[in-house]
Amino acid sequence: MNTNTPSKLEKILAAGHLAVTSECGPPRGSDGEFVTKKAKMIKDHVDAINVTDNQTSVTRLCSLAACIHLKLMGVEPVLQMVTRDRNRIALQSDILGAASFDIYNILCLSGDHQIFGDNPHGQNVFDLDSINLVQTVRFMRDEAKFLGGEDIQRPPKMFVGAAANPFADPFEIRVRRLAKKIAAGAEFIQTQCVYNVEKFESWMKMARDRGLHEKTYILAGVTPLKSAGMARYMKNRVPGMDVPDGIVKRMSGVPKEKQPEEGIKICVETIQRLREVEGVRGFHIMAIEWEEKVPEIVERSGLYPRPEVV
Amino acid sequence: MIVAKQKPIEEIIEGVRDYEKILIAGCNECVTVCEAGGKKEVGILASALRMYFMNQGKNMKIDEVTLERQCDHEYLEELRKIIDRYDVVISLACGAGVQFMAEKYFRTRVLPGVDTCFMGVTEERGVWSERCQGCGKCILGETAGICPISRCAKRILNGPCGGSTKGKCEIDKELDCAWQLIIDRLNELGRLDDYEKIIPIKDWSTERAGGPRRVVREDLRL
Amino acid sequence: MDERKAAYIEYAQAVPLAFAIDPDTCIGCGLCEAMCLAKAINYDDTERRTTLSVGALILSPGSQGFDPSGLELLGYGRFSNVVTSEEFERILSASGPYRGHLMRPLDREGPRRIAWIQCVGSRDVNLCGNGYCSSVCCMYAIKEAMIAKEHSHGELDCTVFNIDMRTFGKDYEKYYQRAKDKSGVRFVKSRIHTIDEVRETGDLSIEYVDEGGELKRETFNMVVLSVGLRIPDSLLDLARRLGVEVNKYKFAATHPFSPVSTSRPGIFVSGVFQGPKDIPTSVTEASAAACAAATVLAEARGRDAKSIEMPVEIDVAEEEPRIGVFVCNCGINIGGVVDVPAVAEYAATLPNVVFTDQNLFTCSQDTQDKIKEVIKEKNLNRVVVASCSPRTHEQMFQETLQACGLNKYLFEMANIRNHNSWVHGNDPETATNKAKDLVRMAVARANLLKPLKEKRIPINRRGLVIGGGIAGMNAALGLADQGFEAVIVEKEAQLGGLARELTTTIEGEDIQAYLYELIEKVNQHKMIQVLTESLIVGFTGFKGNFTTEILVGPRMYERKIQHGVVIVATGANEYKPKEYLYGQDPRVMTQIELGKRLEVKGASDLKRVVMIQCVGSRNEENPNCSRVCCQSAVKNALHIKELNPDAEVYILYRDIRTYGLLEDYFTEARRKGVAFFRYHVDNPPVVESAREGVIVTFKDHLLQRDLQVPADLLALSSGMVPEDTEELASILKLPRNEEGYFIEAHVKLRPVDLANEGIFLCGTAHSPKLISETISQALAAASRATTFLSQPEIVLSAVTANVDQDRCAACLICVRACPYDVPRVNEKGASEIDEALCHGCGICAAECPAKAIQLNWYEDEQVLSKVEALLEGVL
Amino acid sequence: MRIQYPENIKIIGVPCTGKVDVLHLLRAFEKGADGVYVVGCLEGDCRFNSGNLRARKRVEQAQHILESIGVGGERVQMYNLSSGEGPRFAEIAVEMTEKIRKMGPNPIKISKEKNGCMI
Repeated sequence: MNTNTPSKLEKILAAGHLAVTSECGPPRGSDGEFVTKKAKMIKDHVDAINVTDNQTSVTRLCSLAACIHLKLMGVEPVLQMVTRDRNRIALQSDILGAASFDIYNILCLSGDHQIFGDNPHGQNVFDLDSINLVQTVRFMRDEAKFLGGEDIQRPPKMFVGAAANPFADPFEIRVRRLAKKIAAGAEFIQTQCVYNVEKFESWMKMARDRGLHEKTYILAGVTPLKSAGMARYMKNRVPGMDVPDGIVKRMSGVPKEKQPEEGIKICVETIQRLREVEGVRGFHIMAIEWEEKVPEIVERSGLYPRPEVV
Repeated sequence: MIVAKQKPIEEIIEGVRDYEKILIAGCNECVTVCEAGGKKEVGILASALRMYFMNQGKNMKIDEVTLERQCDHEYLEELRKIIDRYDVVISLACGAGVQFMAEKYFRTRVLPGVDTCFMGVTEERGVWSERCQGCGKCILGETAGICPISRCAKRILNGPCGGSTKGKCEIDKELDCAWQLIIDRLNELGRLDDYEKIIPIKDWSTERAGGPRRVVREDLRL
Repeated sequence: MDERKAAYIEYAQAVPLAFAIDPDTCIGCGLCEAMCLAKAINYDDTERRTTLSVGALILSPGSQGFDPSGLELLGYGRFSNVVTSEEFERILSASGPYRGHLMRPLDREGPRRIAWIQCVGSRDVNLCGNGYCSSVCCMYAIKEAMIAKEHSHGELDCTVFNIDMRTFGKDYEKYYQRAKDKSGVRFVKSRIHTIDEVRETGDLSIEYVDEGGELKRETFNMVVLSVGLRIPDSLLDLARRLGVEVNKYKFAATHPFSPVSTSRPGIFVSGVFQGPKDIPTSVTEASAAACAAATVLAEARGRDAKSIEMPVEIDVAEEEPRIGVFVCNCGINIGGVVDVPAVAEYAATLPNVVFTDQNLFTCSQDTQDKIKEVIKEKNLNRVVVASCSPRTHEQMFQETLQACGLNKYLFEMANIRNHNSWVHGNDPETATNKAKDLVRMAVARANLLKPLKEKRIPINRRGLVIGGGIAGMNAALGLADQGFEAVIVEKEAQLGGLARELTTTIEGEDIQAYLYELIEKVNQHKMIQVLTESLIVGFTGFKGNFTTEILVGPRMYERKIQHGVVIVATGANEYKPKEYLYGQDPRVMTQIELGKRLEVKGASDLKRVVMIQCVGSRNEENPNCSRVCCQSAVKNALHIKELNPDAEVYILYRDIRTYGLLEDYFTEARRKGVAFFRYHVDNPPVVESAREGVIVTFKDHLLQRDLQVPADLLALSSGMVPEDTEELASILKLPRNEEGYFIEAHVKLRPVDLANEGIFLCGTAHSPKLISETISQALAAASRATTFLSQPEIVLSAVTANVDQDRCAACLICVRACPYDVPRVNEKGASEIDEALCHGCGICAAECPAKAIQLNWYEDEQVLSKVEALLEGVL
Repeated sequence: MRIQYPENIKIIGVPCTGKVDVLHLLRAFEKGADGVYVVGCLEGDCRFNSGNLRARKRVEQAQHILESIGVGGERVQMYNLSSGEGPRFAEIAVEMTEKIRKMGPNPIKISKEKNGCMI
């Protein structure tokens, strides 16, 4: 088994298992237990937990601190890091900080525009973009150097991931963009949630045609729908989200109280279909404010129990 | 060209309320072209201020002048003879002009009459849009002639981000996604493969991050 | 519909706008003569005989509306709420009896339902003997319905009962469709014979048979009779005295190839006396008649003209203003209200006014002489006249200044009559004060006036005619016969255009013989040059001085032609159908092809012929009516019947549009057994190929079932499509409509002018039309062109925009704002406005952000001086 | 047609309403006018294509300025009518006069009288 880092996630993937990750959003306050409580609900059903970084530009407890809480309770965290709020000094500094707690996974993102958050009048930074951030972490790890060129004492050992959206516009560059992220050094990819399985499959096929599935681990994102309203919202309002009419129809076709169950059913079916797709190496289950359902989804999808790795 | 827009008249009134002798100074360059601070706008503002203060029962001296450019000493020098007659100057030039005037006439208060917005183009009469942020190191050659720094809301050098929807930016449905434009143009030029070249981490020291910038051409100086 | 006084002005737009005395109302006191200060009335005036010696005569006596009193069943005259369309126009008019409020006569109630009855006095041989179509009633009925809807305070139902809707003019069909689809005007196919009144309400009840043959009855609050045009008997008398022949409907007899010439050489005719027609066609024809007359008179042109010698202009630029103010009493028009002496006295106190006077009529000849004397005596260098409207009198006063060597732009008028005494007659004191204000404003501006130089440019007296079809050749002859050179540019190798494909006119005239003769005339004419196989590639200049680059002949050598005017006559073609198996089955052909076929092979082999109307017209792709196809079908149908009376002919149509005198041929066709079936646009005929013939299936509305007819021949009445002129239009910057026809400057007032000055339009490049109409329009274009070419030079108004190039920021705003694309940024990086091209609207001056543009004579300071003078002392 | 209309209307002629500069409109109020209106051709019927549409924009601009400085944006208006609409012209004159009467005199004038200050 060939791995670059001590990351449990990397080990599971390298061993050929289907990986399962999930995520939790930190609180809008300083209560660390908020994170640990959520983590407790799901920790036995997933291999690692992503912690979002001020997602949708709403100020929250920082991702790094939340990851530390997870680490301290023995859960494998994936540190999400966006380039919106920090320049390269702060980013590198936070990477070192994370490494000092032996946080071994990082997901590099650019981050939503601040206009959507609670500080729309603030400045954004974008000193780097997500691809540049992937390059940065790899450079720090592999060359043991800062971007400035000096050596790093005890360089970070991080398994580097990036996001990919098979559905976003413009479609023609979706695979090229994936290739670009891999070329920058992304070792794993978590995708946007998949509802349009056909479209995802064709994206995967194009990725396979270029052999990209062998250069990185692709985890397909899934999100259970809580209601028909949520399905419609995701379809119409969330940029880069592809919810086919069939899904919306199916959700609105059942009575309101049965819709959550229908959503979970769809999610499980999706996972079952996707695990048959060549190149899908795992799943990233984003149960937005619905973490308690993650174990059920994992179990019903036949992904439980989770493998042990050393 | 530098694009500016008029400040709300209320804001200008607040700024000059306590003075009696006002000079409104226009500029015959960019701000004339973008119809924010040329001779005509000077006239409109002067007329509006005169009326406002007359209505307030206040006797104000409000004069008008429009210089060829406010970003050159020689043109600013034309005010030397008269500047002491005024308590305050409202400059309708861009931020550069306002400052240059303030630097030159140290004892006179200079107030901006426009909000300087960006360097851009006239899409059509009445519609201007940003094209350049003067980063000091142009990468247009690598981005099919479309600048992701000035035209992407996140200045992403390796875009597009996930917010690009149907060719538009997530922050404004009217706004073109710069990366969509870049991709379309690369496609048109038959150079889509160039898209996969990663634009390296940018050296921002030539941008404002590097402190106020100067361009010095020794070959031109005596 | 209303009483009018004995002294009246006929209508607000009358020319001249002067009073007349109505002998039927006048009580004969003769007081008016004594009262008139201008001594303009000769009350005892009697008819006088005057003899004029003229070289040509143009008859345009017009027509009358048909009087429906004789058609008793329609109830006109018996039922108050039945009115004629002419009366309804008055009801809608702001200056009409109800001041534009929509009311019905009986009770002055606003109607909720109005019906129009079409063809009253038209298309009716039985009751009134008028077999012709009046051509205008369909359009005016739609217009009245649309305006009525606008004027109505509540919902208004408008129904037009018609036999066919004949909206055949340019863009008329679009208007009809808009009325139907957008404005909800209802059109019912039925001829109405009887109207009954509902006693209690004054409403009117109409019984009619609808298209399906069902009897229906509806009630309306008001009924409008769309009365036709007729020639009054008095004109018969005139025609007889002049020795001019008339046809059976009393219209002047003309020949299709010389449509404005009467039977007597030297006497020409235009307007409805020539045949029923609308305003644009009348205006066009008037110009055509002028052209025909001018051709006869060409040698005498300018013989009786006198030119005025103007003294050398005095340079007043350096002088202080010395202003003379002349205040006019205008008889009692001003003097009866305003205290004119007080105004004059006041004027004397104004800055730089050195002379004031008051006159009874400032516009009279003796006052002009007096003004001239004063100008010289007092060394006046600015003149203000306080009187009436500059629109009518400014030019005359300016000439008075010029006669004294003063620049005409040193003149200013204050309109103290139309804007003052006339409208404030009930308050002399305020009117006097206002007159003072207006004079003060005028004097303020006069103080700032500068002499302006008008540019005079010699006119190149050659005309360029684009297109060598019937329109182009007639236009060229129109120019050449008047002594102006013409150059015809034809893209094909031969002259003739679409007419080469045509056989005879509906009247039976031989088109090929006419064409042969026309081409001969053109080729022989020493003033006409013909360039065939030629392509226009460049165009510069302005009216009077154009230069056109042309690639000529198969070897494409380049020629540059200088000319003063352009006549666009690029023509149109028959639409090549995509419908009804055209091109797939050889038995399917267009009407033009059928015409030729009949010429060559006759019709003895034809047992049954079907024709389908509106192919390629009145559809989504081409919403307009192609105007000529109905008569083509009728013409060919009659020809078939003549060649082979046993042949059956079916014509499937939507509306038969044999307007004007063409209606007679439609009547004749029906009489000869041609069968007409109406089809609906949403249920068009279906055509299939079979061995035994082309099978045409269509719905018979009376039988309410489908008919299937196997035809030996299917003729498609294919519409017209304009010649492809996209490139030409962009080179000459000419406006075209969506279908590709050129757009005239004004539909009614300038039907053959293009908005681009010095460029004229004729023939089917304007819109589809008959040969006779094309010839008229060609002559009209030539007439408009020669009106301009016969001047020795053009004097350009000095009211043009001027750029202070030092201040110009080259922002392009003037370039973008100019309606005529005149300003351009020159090599020096400043805007430049060619005074020869500037129309003087001043938009650029108002929009310039650097205030670097001034409009001469309306400079900002000159305009503002009036504002400031008006408000002097207010604060 | 000689239809009577209020005498307080004074006409200043321009070749096209497109020539009307926002500065001209403002100047009138600066000098004490109570109301100004621009009368142009019917929309779509401008002799110079778009002059009247531009004039409308200038009027709106002046309205905005006058409103924000407390003189009252309603004091300046744009009307469109054709040359054949004499009665409408008179109607507009009445309408505008009534509107301005309701608004009262130009506030600058009142303020001047009260404070008695000189320009």
